[in-house]
Order: sequence, then C-alpha cells, then structure tokens
Amino acid sequence: MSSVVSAALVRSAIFLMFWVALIGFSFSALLVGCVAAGSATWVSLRLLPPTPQRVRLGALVLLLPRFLWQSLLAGWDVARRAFDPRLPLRPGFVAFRSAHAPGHLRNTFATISSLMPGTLPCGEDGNDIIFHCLDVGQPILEQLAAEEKALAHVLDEGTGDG
Amino acid sequence: MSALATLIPETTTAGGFLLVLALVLPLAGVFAALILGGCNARRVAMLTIPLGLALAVAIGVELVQTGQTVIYLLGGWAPPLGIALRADGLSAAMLLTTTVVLLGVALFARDDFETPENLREARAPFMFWTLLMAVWGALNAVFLAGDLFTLYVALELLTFAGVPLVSLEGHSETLRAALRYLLFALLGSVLYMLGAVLLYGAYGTLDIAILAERVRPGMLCFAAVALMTVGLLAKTALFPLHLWLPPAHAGAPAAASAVLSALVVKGSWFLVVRLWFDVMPGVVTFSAAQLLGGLGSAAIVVGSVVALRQERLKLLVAYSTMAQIGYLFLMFPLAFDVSGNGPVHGFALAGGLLQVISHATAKAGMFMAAGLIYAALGHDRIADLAGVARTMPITVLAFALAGLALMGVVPSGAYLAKKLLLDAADGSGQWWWTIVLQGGAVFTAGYVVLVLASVLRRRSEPLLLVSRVSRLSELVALALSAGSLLLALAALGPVPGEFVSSSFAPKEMGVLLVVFLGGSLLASGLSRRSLLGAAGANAGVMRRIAAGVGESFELADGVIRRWQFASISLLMLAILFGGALVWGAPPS
Amino acid sequence: MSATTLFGLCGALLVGVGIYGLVVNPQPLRKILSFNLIGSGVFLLFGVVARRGAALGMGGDPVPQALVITGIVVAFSATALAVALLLRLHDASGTASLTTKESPEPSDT
Amino acid sequence: MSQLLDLWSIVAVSAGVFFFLAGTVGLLRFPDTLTRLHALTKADNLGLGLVVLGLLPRVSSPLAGLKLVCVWLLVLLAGAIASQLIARTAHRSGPKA
Amino acid sequence: MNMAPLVDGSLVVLILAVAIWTIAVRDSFAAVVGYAIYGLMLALAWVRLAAIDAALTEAAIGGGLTGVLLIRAAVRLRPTESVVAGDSPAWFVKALAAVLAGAVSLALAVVVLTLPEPAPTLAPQVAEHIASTGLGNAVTAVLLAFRATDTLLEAVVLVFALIAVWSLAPDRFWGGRPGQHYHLEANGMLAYLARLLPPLGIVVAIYVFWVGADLPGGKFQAGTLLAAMWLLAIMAGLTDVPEVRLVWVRIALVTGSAVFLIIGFAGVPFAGAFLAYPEGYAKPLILIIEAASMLSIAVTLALLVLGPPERRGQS
Repeated sequence: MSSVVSAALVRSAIFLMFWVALIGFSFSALLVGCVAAGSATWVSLRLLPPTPQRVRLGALVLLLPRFLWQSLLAGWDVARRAFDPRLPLRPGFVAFRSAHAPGHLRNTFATISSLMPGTLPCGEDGNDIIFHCLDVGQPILEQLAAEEKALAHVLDEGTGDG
Repeated sequence: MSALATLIPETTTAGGFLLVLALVLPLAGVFAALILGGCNARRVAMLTIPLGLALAVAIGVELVQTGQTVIYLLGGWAPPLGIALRADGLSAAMLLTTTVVLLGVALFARDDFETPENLREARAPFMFWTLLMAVWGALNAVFLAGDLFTLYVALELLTFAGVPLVSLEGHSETLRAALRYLLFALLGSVLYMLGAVLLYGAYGTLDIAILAERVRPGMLCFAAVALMTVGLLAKTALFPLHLWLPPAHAGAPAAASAVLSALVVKGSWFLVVRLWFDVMPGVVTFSAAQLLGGLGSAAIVVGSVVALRQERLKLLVAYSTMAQIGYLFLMFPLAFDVSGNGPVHGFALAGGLLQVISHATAKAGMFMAAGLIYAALGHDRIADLAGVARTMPITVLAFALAGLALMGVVPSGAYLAKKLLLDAADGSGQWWWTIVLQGGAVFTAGYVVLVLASVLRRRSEPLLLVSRVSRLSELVALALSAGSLLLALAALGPVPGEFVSSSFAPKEMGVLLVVFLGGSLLASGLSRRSLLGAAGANAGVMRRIAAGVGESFELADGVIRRWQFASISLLMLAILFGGALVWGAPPS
Repeated sequence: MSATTLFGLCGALLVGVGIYGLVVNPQPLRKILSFNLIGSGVFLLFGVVARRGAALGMGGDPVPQALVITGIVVAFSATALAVALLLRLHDASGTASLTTKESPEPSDT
Repeated sequence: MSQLLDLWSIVAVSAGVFFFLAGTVGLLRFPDTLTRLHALTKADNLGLGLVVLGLLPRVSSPLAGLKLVCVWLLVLLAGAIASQLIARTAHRSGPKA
Repeated sequence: MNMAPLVDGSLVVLILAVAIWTIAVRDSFAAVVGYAIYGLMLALAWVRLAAIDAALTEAAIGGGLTGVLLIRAAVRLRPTESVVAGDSPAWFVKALAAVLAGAVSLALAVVVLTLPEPAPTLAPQVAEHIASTGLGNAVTAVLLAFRATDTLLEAVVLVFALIAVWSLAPDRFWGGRPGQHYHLEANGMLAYLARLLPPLGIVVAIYVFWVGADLPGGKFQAGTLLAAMWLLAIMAGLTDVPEVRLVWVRIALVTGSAVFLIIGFAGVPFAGAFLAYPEGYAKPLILIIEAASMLSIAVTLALLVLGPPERRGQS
C-alpha cells in the first residue's frame, strides 16, 4: 500500500512541476494546477500501477545528445536519398534479436531506434524485433547492437526508482 | 450592456423572446430524449411538438399584430458583432407549416415507432423520435437565424438529422442512399460556406440585414451568390442535382420520407429565397433567375416523366417530389420584371410561399398514404394495387386528395399559388412560364391518374393484407391532404377575392377537364404498363413512340444521377450562374 | 506579393484540388478526404480574410478566427458521420461502392 | 551579438525548412507507405527541431524557450511512436503499398 | 534579412504538394497518412496567419482526430479498394473535372486578389467590448460572448452527429459498446505509450483550457486533447468504451450544452438577454461553461471516432 502512496506523491509532484513549467507561478493557477495534477495522477495510477521495475527518466536524459546526433544523421540520410534523382533505396525487412525481454525497456529501445538512420520498427516476431530498412545493404544489425549496448550502459534493468 | 443602446441600429422587439424559445425547445427535447432513454423519447416529442405549435402561432400573432419583423438580439449584442434572430412573414409561415406537418407525422408514426414492452430502449423508435425533434430544431434555426454562418451551422444540423432518417432501417441500399445524400449535401454546404467567407471578406459582416445594405454588384458578389446558390441547390436536389433524392426518399420509412420530402428539402430552398430576395436583391439578375426557372421546368418534366415510368409507388412519389421541387423555383424568374433590374416580387413571392406550404402538407399526406399501402400489402408494386381502394378507402382518398392538391385543383393552396404565379407571369411579361405552370399540372395529373387507375381496379380474388394499418395514421394522412386541398380557403384573407370567386366558373372546370384528360393521356402513353390493362397487347405506333420517349427519359435520368455527372453539372451550374450574373448586371 | 495573399491563393488552389478529387475518385473514403481538403481550403481563405483585418494590436480579425474553429469542428463531425456510414455500408453489403450493379439505381462507371 | 543570433536563426530555420522539404519530397517520391514513413518521421522531426533551435534566441523569456523545447520533445516522442504504430498497421495489413 | 517569405513560400508549396499527392496517390492508406501530415502543415500555415487558436484546433482535430478516423477506415476498407478503384472515370471526364475545378480555383484566386483595401474588420468592435467580458483572448470572447449562439449550436452539431452515428448500429448491438474490442498487449508499443502519455495530456489539456480565457487555447483544443488521450487508452486495451445505453454517458454528452443553456436563460432575468452575462460575472460564468463543454466535447469527439455500437454489452 505504501508503494502506491509514495508513487502517487512522486507522480503528483512531477505533474505539478510540469504545470508550473507550463504556466508559471500564480495562486489561482496553482489551485487549478492541483486539480490537473490530481486527475493526472489518478489516471496515471490506473494506467500504470506502480511496480518495482521502471525506467530511470534521469538516465534517459543523459542519452539525449547521442540521439540528437543520430536523428541529425537520419534526417540527412533521408534527404540525401529523397533528392537523389536515382532514388537509391533497397527497402526490406531485418529481424533483430533484442537482448531485452518484452517490456518497457525494449519499447524504449524500439522508440529510440526509430529515430536512427534507415530503421523503423514495424512488428515483433517472438524475441525478434522486425525492422523495416531503407537500405538493407547497410550494416543494420551492427548499428542496432551498438545502440542497444549504449542504452543498456545507462539503464539498469529492474533497479530504477522513477 | 448599457452602451448598446447608442450603438444598435435595431433592438429586440416585444415578442422577441418567443424566437429564443422556438429555437431552444426542440433542442431541449433532443437532450431530454437522450437522457430519459428510448421509451420516453416519444413522450417527449408528443409533448414538445404541440408546445412548439403554440409558439409558432404566438410568433405569427405577434407578427400580424405589430406588423413588424420580430427580432431578438442574442446576448444583447447587436450585429455585426453579435447575432440576431429574426422572424418575418416568411419565417413565421414556415415555422407554422413545419410544426403542423411534424405534428401530423408524430401522430402518424405513433404506433410504428413504439418501444417494445420488454425493452428500455430500442434503436429505431428512439432514433426516430430523437431525429424528428432534431430535424425540427435544425429547421427552426434555419428559419430564424439572421446570420450567414449561423445558417451554415443550422444547415449542417439539418443534414445530420436528415441523413440518418434515410438509413433508419439499415438495409444496404438505404445506407448507400444515405451516404450519397450525405456526401453531396456536404459538398453543397461547403460551397455555401465558401460564398459566406467571400462576403465577409468584402463587407465585414455575415448579418443578413446589414449585408443587404452593403452589397454592391461586382465580381466578388457574383462569385459568392453563384457558389452559395449551387451549394443550396445541391441540398435541395433541384434537377440536375437530384442524384440522391429518389433512392433516399423512397427507401426511408414512410414517416421519415414524409419529413424528408415535405420539410427537409425546404430548408435549403428557404435559404435560396433569403439569399436572392433579402440579401442580394441588388445583385441577382433577370438572366440568372431565368436559369433557375429553367432548371425548375426541367425538373418538372424529367421528374414527372420518370415518375410515370416507376413500378413502385414510393419511388413514384419520390420522383414526384423531384418534380414539385422544380415548381418551387418558378417563383424566382416571376419575381422579376422583364424590363427592370432587380426583383420586384409582386405576387410571385406569395405564390411561391403558398406553393411550398401546400406541397409540404400534400406531399406528407401522399407519402403517408403510400407508406400505409406498403405496410398493409407488404409491397408497393403499382401494377398489383388492384382492390386497394375497396379495402383501404380512407388511405386512397388521402392519396387522391393529395394528388388533387398538388395538381392545383380548386380550392387547393397550389391552385391559389398557381393563380398568383400566372398573374405574375402576365404582369412581368414572361408568357413562357405560363406554359410550364399549366403543363406541370398535366404531368402531375398523369401520375395521380396512373396510381388511382391502379388502386380503383376491381380484383377477382380477395386482397391479402399482411398487417392492419392504424386508423389514426389513415386519418392523419387524410387530414394533411385535405388541409392542403382547402388551403386556399384559409389563405383567403390577404388575397384578393376575385381569385377564388370565379373558381367554379365554366372556364376553371374546362381547364380542370383538360388537365385530367392530358394527364390520362400521358399516363397511358408513358407508363411502363398500359393503363387499361388489355390495351398493352395491341400497342399502336403512338404508344410505342411514347414508350420510347419514356424509356429515353429514364435512361437520361440514370446518367444524370451518376456521381460524376451530377458533380460536374454542379460545377458547370456554378460557372453558368456566375456568367448569368455578370452578363445581366447593370453597367457600373 | 504579401504572405497573406500567398496563403489566399493557396486556399483557392486547395479548393480546386479537393473538388477535382471529389468528382473523379470513385472511392467514397477518398471523396471524404477530398471534402476535407475543400473545407480546409475554405477555412484557409477565411483565415486570410481574418489576417487582412488585423487591427489594434490584434493579429487578425477575431470573428473569422473564431468561426474557423467552429467550422473545423463541424467538418470533423461530418467526416465522422460519413466514415461511420461508409463502414456500416461496407459491413452490410461487403462493398464500399456508391453504386450497385444489380439494383434499379443507376450505376456509376 | 544580435547579428550573430540573427544569423543563427536564419541558418537553423532555413535548414529546418530544407528538411521539411526533404521529408515531403520523400513522401512524394518513395515507393510505399513504410519507406514514406521513414522520410516523414526522420526528416520532419529534424526539421521541427532545427526550427525550434532557430527560434530559441528570439523568445522573450527562458521559460518560453523551455516550453518550445518541451513541445519539440513531445512531438518527437509522439511522432516516433505514432510512426511505429502506422508501420505496424501497414506491415500487418499486407505488403501492398 | 527577412526569412519570412522563404518560410511562407516553402510552406505553401509543401501544403499544395501534399494535397495534390493525397488526391493522386492510388493507395488509400498512403493518402490518409498523407492527409494527417497535411493537417499538421496547415497548422503551421495558421501560425503564419497569426491565428494560434485555429492552428491548435487544426493540428488537434484536422491532423490528429481526422487522421485517426480516416486511417482506421482505410485499414478496414483495404480489401474493397481494388474493386472500387476499377470504377475510375474515363480520361475526358477527368479532363473536364480538372478544367472546371481549375476554373473555380481561378475565380477564387481573382477574388482573393481583388479583396477590398482596407479590409473590413470587426476587430475594433471586439476591442471596444472585450473589457465587459473580462477575457483577454479575443477569439474566446467571440466564441463565448458575442457569438455564443454559434458555439452553442456547434455543441449541438456534435451531439446530433453522434446520434446520427449511433443510429447506424445494427439492432442487435443497440445499447452496446462502440467499435471493435481492443486486446491489451501488455508489453506492446501502444500500451507503452498509453500508460505514459495520458497523464501528461491531461495536464496539458487543463492548461490549454485554463489559459484559453486570455491566451490562445480553450475548450475545443483541450477537449480534443482529452479525447485523444482517452482514445489512446481505449485503443491500447487499457480500458474499454462504455456502453452507449448508460445514463452517465448520455449525461456527459449533454452537460456542456445544458450548462450553456441554463446560464443562457439565467441571463434573461439577470443580464437582460438570453446568453448575456451580468456585469462583472462574465469571466467566471464563461469558465464554468467552458469547463463543462470541455468534458462533453472530449466524450463526444472520442465516441464519434469510435463509431456506432458494434458489440453487445456485458450485462
């Protein structure tokens, strides 16, 4: 029971901070903000009951620069292909065996990898994630493995507190 | 809101609050039905519609007593910033007609749409009663709103309430008809909206009364009028934009068809009248009005001929609606003088209004009668209707009276309307519309005779009825038809007496006889089966030629009702109207 | 040419593009989409009208801006109804066509 | 300094517009839904990001700037997940287009 | 150097290109995805036209909800596509349609170029009277004070449209749950998103609603966001749609309009007119109407996307 209470407190504090970031400080706005944070927390507890396994949001932020660089490369990659009169595409599917079990971590990985050059997760097949690729000639699997390693470095599965 | 008094050109009049009530009452009814649930929806409708009738009467009385337009400024904000509700004679008459017809439909459908005992709510009854009030609310908004954008919202309300009435039974054919109706109506309303946007861009207001003072002929106005007119015509289903009407009106349940045919198409017609005569009298031209009248005439001819070719009664009545819609547009050219520039009204406006009222009541009665025949027999094949007159005399009488009323027989409202329009044709020197007006009656007589000949035939074996129809429903149909037939008597007040005094004079009787004979001739010539049964066997050359003519009309109608043809016609009409406005405009 | 005029011409063209799609594409879903294109073009024109009316520190005439919001919501309602009708037709008849071959109705080609 | 910031704005926003353009060209030129999704998500996310970066020096307060970045991150997240969902639907409902 | 022409020019080109593409592309699924993109681009155009309120609405409804609606439909209709596509018209019909549509565009373009200078505007009138409403956002003042009737009727439009959609239910499913059943994939991508995003969406929605009185935003944008969040949770299978026969659902649908009507009628004795607000009370009353409307709009929009009842209720 106490884990629910503590989760509720932590989450409502986060939502209230989010509210203040949006609107700034003012008494009347803070009252409405309490309503907003309260209802958000209620919904959040219903949709995502607190469990010990969690992703550390703070750690995720540390990965940000790397992903920004990757998304710059990804955009450039697409632009290059789009403007090339020969339209150099070799689209196809690649199955990647993820080290993560199905769950939040794997979903986070999939989301991040969708921002990487040339890959777009589009389904799962058992332990494999199916990626659609713009160019199957590229070393997709190696890239993905490196990405997953970087992610695993920062996140310890099962010990987060966020 | 103290500062307003100095600003406003117009203020709320004494009875203005009645307009708010008339606008809100049906909507409140819809909400109440939604919350109270299906089994109470009928009760709510039965309670609100008579109240609405009282309101409509009160608005009419207020109008007659003060002799001025009833106005309400919503929120106390005067146009152009705010929105005004306005009721003039035209709105009041339409409000009254609507509630009378709705009351009739409600009584007619009382037993058809009853929630079964063991259920709290059943789909069809719940939907029917809720939609009935929804149509009513939308129409009231159309009749009262004084702002082009509010009218756009009201038109959409009307579409959203009308479309599900078509597909109430959920067969795939009616769903398809509803979808065609919806898509075409949406195209119509978006074009209307486009015109309104252009007008705001030029004049900075959407208020009808203020716009009327500000508009000046010019490219922008012509474009706006052309777009809005064709958009509204698409919603009214005037030929050649009638692709959705016959299947939609024929496929709906009888009570719904009555509402759709008698009332829903009149909403957009009403807005064309508003636009042409109240907002744009200085912009619309004689040639554009001729075009509108020409489309109306084509609707009468094509609609009537194709009606004669139908094998099913409800489709026949639906095509007759298409023809009658054509009639409603004859008033536009007749309101102009050949020599003058703007519309001069004369008797044409009164004639048109009378026509719309008499058509609303007569067509409701006719659809009800057709629906009763269908319900009793389990089919509505015209060829197999022999013996119906004997079994269902009241229903057949209702059908016959509705037919007579539509033909314009003395003393029907349509008769008086025709008289007024003929007078306008004489007065404005447009003799050619006389032919259409008189010829149209012959066509109407044609399909009425066709049906009557079929139901009056004797039958050797007894007629098998699949269900008993309610006596109340039969009487309601009869009452609406009879009401339409006697409308001229009710309308005697504002109309000069000589129109009716000579009504039974030999000349009138002669015209009537010619109309009937002509109609019978048309019916026997053009209909699929020979009118006299046996005569079909030894078909003469004339009959074969006539049948060929009928067949080609039917084919043409089929082509016209294709989506691509209809939508391309719509665009062409927009351009034609634009051209007619530019061409006929006075040199600036 | 001012930016406002540019967007105005864009709105005019969008209306034309939408009308073309509504006329020629036989699929009801694409007609619904075309209707939305026409609608957005009309609203864009209204936005241009609003922008031209900028005065007294307001970036545009607020009346048309407000009406556009209403219009967008109405257009969405219409789209939702049309889509529901289309899907229901598909469930009931197995086709998504506005025409039937065997019915007495005319058939589009 | 202000000229430098202006230059930054111009460069970043122009680059953002370039990537939007690239995304749209990709949408029009690429052969099927999945490849088009690549074009849209990658190029448009980047385009929006660059536009946000370009606008940052022009905001009135740091809080407003934070809000802009928040908007971009939310769009990034929603866009990435939405594109995956569309990709799943497209993948599942057959290889056609 | 001013970069506005560059931005505007590219934006217009992109919008037109995507619009033409959604019409021309053969595959309907691709077309509707393109339409969602188009909605977002159009929102940028609205920003350039200094209509942030409209931009928010266009992005949320035009791009978002309409996109979801059309994509769902495109997936369900996919099997029929090749059959219907065979009905494509002859080349001369296409040519004629192109000429006529072009003529309409041309006429509109001419009209745009000949709009009067200076442009007529109601902005001064709004500025003159906005003080009496206590609001800072002129668009909200128009929507809820000067032209409150339109806004009321628009809420009614939503309810009518939903009634119309419900009327399409097969009789045997009447009263049941709208739409198909969505299975929960506990570790799926959608569930991942649907667990994280809705709480944030609620905070943002209430923010948009709250600032709407003075800044761009308001009940439509907020209601749309809430609807989107609810839809997300439903489509992820985390929660199910309520049965349409339930009274609380019906009450939720009409609350907004009912509150609007009640306050409107209260205006008759207290402020001298239907839909007028007493001096000094305008802003709180408007906020009450907006709060109630926001909830009704959210429920109605979500149910409109989900469609008619297609499943029998559990009880």
